[in-house]
Amino acid sequence: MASIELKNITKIFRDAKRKRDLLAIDDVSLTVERNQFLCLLGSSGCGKSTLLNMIAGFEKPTGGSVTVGGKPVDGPGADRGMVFQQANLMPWLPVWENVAFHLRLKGWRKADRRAAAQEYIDMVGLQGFENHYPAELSGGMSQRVGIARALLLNPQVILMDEPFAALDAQTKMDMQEELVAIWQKQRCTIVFVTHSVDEALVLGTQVAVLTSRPGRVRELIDLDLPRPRDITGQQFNDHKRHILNLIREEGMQQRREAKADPVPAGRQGAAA
Amino acid sequence: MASIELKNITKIFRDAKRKRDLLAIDDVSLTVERNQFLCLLGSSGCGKSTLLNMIAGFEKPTGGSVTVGGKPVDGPGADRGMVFQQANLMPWLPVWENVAFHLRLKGWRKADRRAAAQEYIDMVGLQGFENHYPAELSGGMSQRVGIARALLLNPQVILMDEPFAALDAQTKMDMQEELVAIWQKQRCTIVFVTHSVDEALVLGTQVAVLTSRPGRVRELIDLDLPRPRDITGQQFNDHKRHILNLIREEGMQQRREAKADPVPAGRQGAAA
Amino acid sequence: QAADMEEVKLGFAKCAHCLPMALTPDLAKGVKIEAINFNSGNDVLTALVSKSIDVAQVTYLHYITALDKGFDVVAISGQVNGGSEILTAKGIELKPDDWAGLKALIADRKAKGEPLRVAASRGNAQDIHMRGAFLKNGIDANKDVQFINIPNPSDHAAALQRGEVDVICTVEPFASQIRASGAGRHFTLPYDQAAGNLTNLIVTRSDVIKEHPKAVEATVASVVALVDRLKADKAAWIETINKYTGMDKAVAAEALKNAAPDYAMHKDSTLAIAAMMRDLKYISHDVSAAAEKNLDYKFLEAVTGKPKSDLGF
Amino acid sequence: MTALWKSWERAVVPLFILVAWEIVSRSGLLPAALLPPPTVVLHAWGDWVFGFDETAQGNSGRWLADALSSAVRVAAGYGIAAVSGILLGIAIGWWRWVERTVEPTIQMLRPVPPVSWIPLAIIWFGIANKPAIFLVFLGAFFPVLMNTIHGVKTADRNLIRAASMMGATEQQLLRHVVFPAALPSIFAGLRIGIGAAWMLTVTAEMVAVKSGLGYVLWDSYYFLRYDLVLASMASIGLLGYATDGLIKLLMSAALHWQHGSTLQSREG
Amino acid sequence: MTALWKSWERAVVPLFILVAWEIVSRSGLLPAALLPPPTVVLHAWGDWVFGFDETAQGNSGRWLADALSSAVRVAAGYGIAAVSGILLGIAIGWWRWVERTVEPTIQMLRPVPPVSWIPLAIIWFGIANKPAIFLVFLGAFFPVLMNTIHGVKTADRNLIRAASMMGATEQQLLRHVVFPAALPSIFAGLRIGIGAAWMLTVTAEMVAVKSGLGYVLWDSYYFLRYDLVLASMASIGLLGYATDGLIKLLMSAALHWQHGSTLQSREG
Ligand SMILES: Nc1ncnc2c1ncn2[C@@H]1O[C@H](COP(=O)(O)OP(=O)(O)OP(=O)(O)O)[C@@H](O)[C@H]1O
Ligand SMILES: Nc1ncnc2c1ncn2[C@@H]1O[C@H](COP(=O)(O)OP(=O)(O)OP(=O)(O)O)[C@@H](O)[C@H]1O
Ligand SMILES: [Mg+2]
Ligand SMILES: [Mg+2]
Repeated sequence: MASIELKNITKIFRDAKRKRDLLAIDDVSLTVERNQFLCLLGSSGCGKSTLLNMIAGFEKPTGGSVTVGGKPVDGPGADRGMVFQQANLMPWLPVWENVAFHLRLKGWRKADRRAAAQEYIDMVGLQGFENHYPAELSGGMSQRVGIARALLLNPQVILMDEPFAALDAQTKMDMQEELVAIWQKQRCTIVFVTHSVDEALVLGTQVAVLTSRPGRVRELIDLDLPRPRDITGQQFNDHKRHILNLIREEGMQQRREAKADPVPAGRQGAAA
Repeated sequence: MASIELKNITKIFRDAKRKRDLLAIDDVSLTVERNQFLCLLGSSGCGKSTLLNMIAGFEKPTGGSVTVGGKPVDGPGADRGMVFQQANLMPWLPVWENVAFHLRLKGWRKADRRAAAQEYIDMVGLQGFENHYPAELSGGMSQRVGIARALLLNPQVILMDEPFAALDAQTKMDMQEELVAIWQKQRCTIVFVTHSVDEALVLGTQVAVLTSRPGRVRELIDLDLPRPRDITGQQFNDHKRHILNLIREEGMQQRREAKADPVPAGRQGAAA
Repeated sequence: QAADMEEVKLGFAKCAHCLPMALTPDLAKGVKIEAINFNSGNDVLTALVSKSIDVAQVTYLHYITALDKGFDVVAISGQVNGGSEILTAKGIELKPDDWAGLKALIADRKAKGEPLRVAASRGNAQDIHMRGAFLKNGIDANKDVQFINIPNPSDHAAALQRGEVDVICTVEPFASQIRASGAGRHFTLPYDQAAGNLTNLIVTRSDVIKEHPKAVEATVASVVALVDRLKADKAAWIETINKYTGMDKAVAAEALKNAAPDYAMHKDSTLAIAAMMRDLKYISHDVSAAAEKNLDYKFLEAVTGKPKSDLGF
Repeated sequence: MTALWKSWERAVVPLFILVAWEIVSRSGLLPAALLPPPTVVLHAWGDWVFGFDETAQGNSGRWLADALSSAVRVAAGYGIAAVSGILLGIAIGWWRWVERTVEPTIQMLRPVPPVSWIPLAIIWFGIANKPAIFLVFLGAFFPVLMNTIHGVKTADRNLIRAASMMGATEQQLLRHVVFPAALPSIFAGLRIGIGAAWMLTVTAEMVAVKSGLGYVLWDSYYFLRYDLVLASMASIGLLGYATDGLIKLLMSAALHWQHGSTLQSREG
Repeated sequence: MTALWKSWERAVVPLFILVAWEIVSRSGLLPAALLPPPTVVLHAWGDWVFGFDETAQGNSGRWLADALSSAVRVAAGYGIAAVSGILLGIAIGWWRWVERTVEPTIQMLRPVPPVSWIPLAIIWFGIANKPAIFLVFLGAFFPVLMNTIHGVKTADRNLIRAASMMGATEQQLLRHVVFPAALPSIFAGLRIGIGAAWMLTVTAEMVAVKSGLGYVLWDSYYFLRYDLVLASMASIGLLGYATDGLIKLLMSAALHWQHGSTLQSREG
């Protein structure tokens, strides 16, 4: 039984500033089995977040269909937990209230919320920070709160959008280990977006390499490396070399196109 | 003749919020020869930027001395170009004015500034974007403007503070190649701060691995790998494994200390 | 029995002549008067026509203006007249009442291209008195001089002091104060014209008269009592001015020399004012019929026992 | 030692101004009645507050009553403005159709200075407190409204996404996300609003109220009591400062989670 | 079709209000003179502007002159406030010693509502234009000043570092970095200031000036010409709106580099 199924997804955005249509996703079909860990690997602006948003229900595909657990997606819902590119914590709530936000919406009483949150706070290793506010947390800590918040929904599917991109190398390594441990324990399906080849190879059971705009699946790679994965090992570096070559080809092609049309990508601009 | 010399540098910050002193740099001595490319590798908050700022003259060491080209540093100056962690472009000036900002300060006329800027704009591959404003540029482009601006000073020393941290994998690769090319052409001394092991190994002629707070030099590694460097190659991965082990040891030690004192680092907090 | 007495809200403005209205609550018999102090007569009138108050002390000019706008106002009593004085600034060498000298000066200044600057608060009784007196003496306030409007009489002293105006027609007690401080000198009392020295008037609305005739009559009675008292006993009046304004008692006493307590309502002068205001384009209709009709003497007659021919009709 | 000097240092210039003022006005350059020296002002103010020697005449000892009446007017008008401005602002910022129907009218009324409503305020609301409250309302309403709209419109879309990912309904979004997210901006509006509120109380008390600091100001002006004019100005400034401080206190309590995250929170 | 409807849709509520007003005031609930219907107001306004039938009496045909006098006062006071507010604001924001010496006085004066300076303005500056200009100045000065200080203090330290890396002197830093960096905040202050400027012109024209839209407002109130009162309110609103638009235009020209980078720049 397939947990997530994307069928012939296309997505066209209206570029209001330049008054033209922008093809962001072009005919993507993907199936993610239950308990799999799929990494979507692609460069900036290739449509990774868009794809994830369509699974989450924040965006509707222009064409094609998305089903999760057999049911078509028609809006955001607590069955799919999402960890965002920025942690997106409510800055006015302390850590534990952020983790238990879902229960607040369901009208639980404070003491119950507090107790329920603690389990997930412990799981991501934030004991002692329950009453800190987001502004007092480091980037890595914020992302862990975001993960705890998604886990508390106890969803079948967790969607993660470059959650570790802003962390330094050491914190990133720690977090990756923790994530794998949680995934192994919770037995859920994860779709993880990243632009780091190392990260995709460290985490995934599958890696989907996407092309630059418009996003297509360039190659779907199954990984059966043993865990914990050795990023300096032979097998790992064979996969890495292969993927880097794919990317380099992509890059060359893109640069040829850019010469013809020197307008920077709108999305990259906004991030500057 | 040594181009940059740090002798027994210590730096103590006053933590105003918690009313205590914070030892950021503890007895660092480093010598960077002319035309060398030194990478400072360390985790977030270990004092990399502080060290660089002292060379640039933005901060004064609490103890020890900094000399550049034999002369003690006593303030910022155009002999040391700096590329910042964020590109720090003047958002109200177009690309070429940002590049030629130094000449504006020197009172050059517009046409002369424009002409002088063009050379460096070409060097970093931004032809066609001369009249764009920073808000219209992608992160990678902004960093290239920052580099062009530093190069126009024609300094003996270029200081770079995690200039590529915010870029996606592909852009980062391109920029690293360009930087090496420029360095080889300009024959200048570069101090490059990063927290990515791969990046340090791809760029440097030397890598100084720093310890976590307080920052000390854990190990200074000379690299004589051939260029362009193959990040999936044997030699490269031997160095990588060695450095990763250093970092992992550090991490374990730090975690032991964190258990004893669960207050997040102030600087990380601000970045959240 | 105080509980079932009718209540009347009476508004009055701030000037030496108006202030004794504050004494009416004490003089009232058979009615409970709440006396409310306003900054300008204009606010009092607005409060009356918007039915915030029942009886108002205003000027004859307000009465005419309200009629012009079709408001329902009925005059029921006079109060105090006078209070206007024309003063000259320090640099102007004119003897009191030397109209010929003034005319010569005006002609001279006009010829020089810097017309004499004459100030008043536009639309006040003083404005009308001055314009009337000028006209009577062959001076056109619109053409021969430069008219400067200083709405707040408390600014008149400063304007004279600073030499921003040459001649001013102001109201007591500011006139006395200007004289006392030496900022200006007496020129004349501008009462020799059609409007006479008419200043203050007590007005109400016809609906108030219809619904509370007793209260209105009692109010008029208290005004009449007030007027009689003011005529007899200036000391109490001076006391009131001093209490409300903080003015020197000497100034207050001086101010009262130019005050004529008078509960009569002078019909002919009222009509003259209406005509003058129409000439000056202060109003747009001919309201003389209404002005005559809405002078309601019956309360005065009842209170004083005099026929209206003795009360200004 | 240095701390002591630091706090003194701040007082140097104001003190110098006071002394210069005393000297100038005693020198007789201007009539003393028109620019009374600080000591005279203080004397009149003291009598106004404590009523010791009738210098302030009718006002002697009535300061507290005056301050209270003004404060009540400010509180009423400002309260109405704050509540209605926040509610309407959230509605305009959130629902497109509310914006489309209500906003043009708002944009038409906003540039008309509140002071110029005085004539209409009197005929609509009569005398006494109501017109003053209406004017205060007008003055405070627009800053609160505009800032609330701004706050709602610039609320982080991602937080709304995060909440709807957790199954929030529209009403829950407004209450648990949009409102707290707009709060910093709302408070900015409230702070501009309180300044406007005091300004309009002073103006409104020009017409037909029987007490209040503004009333004393205009009354004293009318009868050239410049010592009391200055005392009223200082009183109003003081109360304005105090209420602004109150709102700042409220703000730092409500926005305590912001502490240190922005430079602004340390300023003003 | 839809575009046409969209622009109509915005006009629906204002039109409805106008029609309702016309009906209410013709129905005689309030005396028509106190709430003249829109058509009467329009008629009086028309005569005030074009002088066709003397409905506006002495004011007939004098609108342009009145608007001009008010505009000149606003321009003068606002101009002085803008220049001095920006210069002083930069000095306070940049040099600690200026802040320490000047700021306490500023903080003392700021909460005193500008309106309450009227009595002093008149004794200091006499009648005619000067006191009005002074009041306008007072109203606009503080918003500009406070926003400039805020802008300077929150200017990105990193940009200052970048410039001094390139050898900028202090004066160059102020001119080439701090000022442009503070510009968005300065413009925010300028926009609040222009609203205050109009408000204070109207108030100042209450006392001692001979022409101007505010003068007509108060004079018409004096003679119970509520049609002209409303026409003045509308005129002032219109001019206020226009000058705000002008500043917005200037702002978008000066801050064109911001385009699209923030959500706000698209709003109000
Ligand atoms: N709401 C939108 N309207 C218009 N265009 C959009 C919108 N959202 C995304 N795009 C465009 O679609 C493309 C894909 O965007 P997306 O955010 O999915 O990229 P991404 O792969 O997540 O990039 P990054 O790594 O920078 O997060 C980009 O070119 C972007 O400019
Ligand atoms: N101005 C300052 N005042 C007080 N503490 C400071 C200051 N600047 C830096 N620090 C502290 O000194 C330490 C080192 O900071 P630094 O910015 O040099 O770290 P870094 O290695 O550059 O980190 P990152 O990778 O996050 O940029 C941090 O703990 C930081 O909190
Ligand atoms: Mg993305
Ligand atoms: Mg750093």
